[in-house]
Amino acid sequence: MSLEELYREVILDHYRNPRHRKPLDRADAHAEGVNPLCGDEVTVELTVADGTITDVAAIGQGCSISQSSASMMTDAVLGKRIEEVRELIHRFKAMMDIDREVDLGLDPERPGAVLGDLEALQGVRRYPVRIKCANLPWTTLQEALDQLSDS
Amino acid sequence: MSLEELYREVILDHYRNPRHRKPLDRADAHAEGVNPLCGDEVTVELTVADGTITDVAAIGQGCSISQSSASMMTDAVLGKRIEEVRELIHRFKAMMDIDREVDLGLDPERPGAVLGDLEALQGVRRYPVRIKCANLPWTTLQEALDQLSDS
Amino acid sequence: MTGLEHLRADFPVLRREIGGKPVHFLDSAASSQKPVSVLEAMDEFYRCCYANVHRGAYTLSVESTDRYEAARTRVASFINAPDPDQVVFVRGATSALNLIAHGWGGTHLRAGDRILLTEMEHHANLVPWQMVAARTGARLDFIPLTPEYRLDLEVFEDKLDDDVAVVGVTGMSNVLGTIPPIPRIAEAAKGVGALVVVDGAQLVPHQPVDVQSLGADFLVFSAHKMLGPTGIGALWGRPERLEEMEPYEGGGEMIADVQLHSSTWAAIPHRFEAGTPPIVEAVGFAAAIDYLEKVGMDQIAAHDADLTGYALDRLAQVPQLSVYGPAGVEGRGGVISFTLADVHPHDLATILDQHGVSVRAGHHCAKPLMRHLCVPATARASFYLYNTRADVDALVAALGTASDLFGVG
Amino acid sequence: MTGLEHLRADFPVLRREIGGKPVHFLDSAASSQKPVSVLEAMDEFYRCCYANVHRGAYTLSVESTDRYEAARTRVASFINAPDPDQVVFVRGATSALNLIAHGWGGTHLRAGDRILLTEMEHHANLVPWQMVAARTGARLDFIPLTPEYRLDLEVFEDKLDDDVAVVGVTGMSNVLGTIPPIPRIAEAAKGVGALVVVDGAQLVPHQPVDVQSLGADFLVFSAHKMLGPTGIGALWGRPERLEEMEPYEGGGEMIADVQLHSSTWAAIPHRFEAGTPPIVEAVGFAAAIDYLEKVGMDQIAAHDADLTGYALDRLAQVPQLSVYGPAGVEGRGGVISFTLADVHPHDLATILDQHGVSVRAGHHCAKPLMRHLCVPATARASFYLYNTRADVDALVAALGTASDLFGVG
Ligand SMILES: Cc1ncc(COP(=O)(O)O)c(C=O)c1O
Ligand SMILES: Cc1ncc(COP(=O)(O)O)c(C=O)c1O
Repeated sequence: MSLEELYREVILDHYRNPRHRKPLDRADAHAEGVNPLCGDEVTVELTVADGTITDVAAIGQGCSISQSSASMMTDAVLGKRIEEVRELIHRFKAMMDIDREVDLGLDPERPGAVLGDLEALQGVRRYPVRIKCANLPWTTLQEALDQLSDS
Repeated sequence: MSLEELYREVILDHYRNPRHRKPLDRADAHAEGVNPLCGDEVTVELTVADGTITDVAAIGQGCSISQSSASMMTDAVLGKRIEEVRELIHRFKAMMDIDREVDLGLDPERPGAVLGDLEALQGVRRYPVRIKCANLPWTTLQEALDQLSDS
Repeated sequence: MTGLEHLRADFPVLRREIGGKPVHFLDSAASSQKPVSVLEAMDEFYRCCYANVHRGAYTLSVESTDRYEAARTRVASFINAPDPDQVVFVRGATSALNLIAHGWGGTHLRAGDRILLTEMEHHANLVPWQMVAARTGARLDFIPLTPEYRLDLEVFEDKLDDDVAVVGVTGMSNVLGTIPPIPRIAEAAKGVGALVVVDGAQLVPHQPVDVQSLGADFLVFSAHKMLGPTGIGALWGRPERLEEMEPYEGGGEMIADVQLHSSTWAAIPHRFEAGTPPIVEAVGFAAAIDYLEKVGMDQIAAHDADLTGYALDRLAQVPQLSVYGPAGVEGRGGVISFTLADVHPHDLATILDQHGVSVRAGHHCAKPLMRHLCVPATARASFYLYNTRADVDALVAALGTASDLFGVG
Repeated sequence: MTGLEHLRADFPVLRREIGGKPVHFLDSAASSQKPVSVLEAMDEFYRCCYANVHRGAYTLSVESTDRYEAARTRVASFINAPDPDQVVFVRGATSALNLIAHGWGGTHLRAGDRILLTEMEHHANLVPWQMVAARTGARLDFIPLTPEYRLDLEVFEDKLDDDVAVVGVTGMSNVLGTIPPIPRIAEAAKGVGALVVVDGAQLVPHQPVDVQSLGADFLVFSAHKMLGPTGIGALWGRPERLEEMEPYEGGGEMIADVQLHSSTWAAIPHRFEAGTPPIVEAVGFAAAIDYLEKVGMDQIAAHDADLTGYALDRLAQVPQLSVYGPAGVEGRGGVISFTLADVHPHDLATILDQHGVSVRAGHHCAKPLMRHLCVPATARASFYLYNTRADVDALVAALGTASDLFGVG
């Protein structure tokens, strides 16, 4: 597998032009994630109304994989219901699980099934040490969601 | 070399019937030696008059080599002048030094040259790990002598 | 006879001759020999894919990290720990006990607290507690032995009260062979809220151990006593106890963030693994566990018991020989301490060595126990899976020479 | 070109291919590869004469002890220490620095004392001091860097006053390659009576070091960065400083006597070596030093300088590449940290790895330095005696691909 498949255009685009990178004025949840081994950092902020993500921000620094993953994630979750987002997290992590033969679940009938741009990160599966990078924003998002349900 | 040469009669005799094992009523010098690895212990006490060892005791516990060496040592130093004793320590340690071809110095003309019973400990040279046992009383004696010269 | 003799071929040292006689290695309690599979695992790892762990994004470092973490998983499964992250790699049992004494005890012990140990602890499970007691004002107290060389559990239960903050006990005495009933001790200790620390240096190599039923909070052991390399050991801890423990060493790998004036710690277990860990030793440790499990820990325990029983019987026939340890093989491992008349153990060891028989002589890092036994030292023979009755026979024969030389009997 | 290429055959890992390309191992600053002679020394030792040390009167144990102590002598002679007893075997540089910080600092530092470190210290020479500062009330202070990435010695001399109790400095930065003038620093520090601790983890493997002229009180280093095994390192100390240091770990081997409630310590160095030491690792360490000395430390330093100069020249031609470290090879070792445009170092490492080029990416356990450099991470290439200009060429070529992929330049 070639490096071109890892570093797809869309990844570099999200890396260089991250979406939703501005801190929210008012956030209902705020979680910080760090990968101590490589130093990558992602902060996730959410506002929620009626069980739906109405605004999101991901601010961080790190490699193209963690930062593009964060950026794509914001695109993917904005406007989704929390259950859908949880399902999305689950699917994304499944996609990154090298021990699993994944059904990428691209069935557009299922809520949260469409990974969209995120599929570009599939190439990361071949670079096990980078999987943590791709997962970091998602783990942080999960923490943010857990805060919502705690409160 | 056979074990019989290590465990000569005279060694076992000194081990079982140690000489000068009674603490002195009045000692001019007192030193304690211990081999932390095997736990052997020897305490040496001296009384001195006019530069001559007038009484000596070696009290201890440990293997036949350390304890017979201590006992033979007391026989060898009693009544000797301090310089002679220092010479004897030197000769004994030389005998135990496996890196040296020793002239055992059995020339009876030289003061302190005759090692006497102590020669029985020659066999120890072949058991390097036991050399420390044989040397322990002598190192302790040296410390006792050093106390005398310090004061 | 338990039919493990074919294993001897896996241990190159056992082909050694000493003074023209085949070696009878009876000092596995100090450190075991290593099978070829362990040596090859380490050698091959250095040759194929060595690099430092955790810090690299390149292939060799990833492979190295994977092998290192796989070893952690292997150690965890060996003691049935539910999660590999409950296993901390350390230099050995001694380091692990220091980490617990200083890292947990140093922050949790208060003046007046009592640290309850046993009279048969190895210095490794005594001296660190003395050090932390001196620092915190806690006091040491000891569970005595019965005349049968077992822990006096009645006195133990008497001594247990709310002041007891730590109960530290060996899983198997390295001098007496005594195996105390850990689950029972742990349960009683839990009753007063004490931390239960088990020194498994002798137990884990010789018996199946399941931390989920042991009852301990911490269990420590060294690889080199269980067919593995020097330089590594393991500390298992209950997650909530590991959380309570402060790191003992600072440095790389153990931090989450470092500012100039302060730092935050990484997650467990890395928090306790400052600096470059014993990477290749972990690989060797895992290979040793593979070997042990292939043979089977139950098999090994049975083999130890068989040899111990045989040896106790044969030694009982040697005139003027005294054994220090429980009679019979019940609740006792394959460690036999003895003295022969007035022959000093150090002399015994030299004489036996001339017959190819390797036994240890000394205080076995258990000076308080030696004082209790009223001997300055003992000789000690200890068994492992590669020993046979022929080794015991050689021991008994060599003791005969010692008796002759010293005119005993 | 310094003609060491024939040595490559001694390092099996270098025959590895990664992704179909020969490996270009450029991460020796994290850990070096090992020559066959080191692996064979350890393997042979395990096979012929392994046993635990110091405690046995039998042949195997005596041989083992002799080899272990001979390794100490070997390490001592390598750094020209006048007496092997000035060398303590430890798990690695990190452990050694913790021993010094806790064992010396813990008993000698008072509230108000200052511990003067540098802004480029590895976490190993920072976090232990933070820990001991928190315990004793001492404060940390830092010697800054000049814009040329060297220690600012003027500020250092300004900061030196009677409150400075410890000066801790790296012998060579593992990020910048900077080699501070230790003798000059040590002399100034001695002037105010400060303890001088030198972290030699990077220096000792790459340059001849003579403790009799270095001026330090303590020098630490790890075997695994100098062709030796994991699991061992050394602490050298001046005798009077070693005497002042309290043992950090308690256990077997390190005691003179143990009573139930207190203990007395053994002589130095054993006092600092609790428990079973890394015995076989010591034998490997000695074999590594044999290898280094056969090549010659001057030769190795010259080889490093040659490669570093070549690499600095070639990297200067890569568009948008920044190097963090002194210009030129004067007072600088074979460690080159760099970034390429906005390509994250972690991405760089992955891309280079696909070309067989192993470099490290990250904070290199020097987070405060990263903050000072205003980068979250760098990529780092580091050289050792087995590297060649071909490795540098491969690095530069792979950087070209990275530039293409990321559209740099
Ligand atoms: C300058 C420096 N000091 C200390 C260390 C720590 O060495 P170790 O991880 O072997 O304990 C390292 C290596 O990572 C280093 O580069
Ligand atoms: C019961 C017991 N505890 C602790 C230790 C210490 O183990 P290590 O020397 O490997 O740290 C030993 C071994 O000597 C032992 O027998």
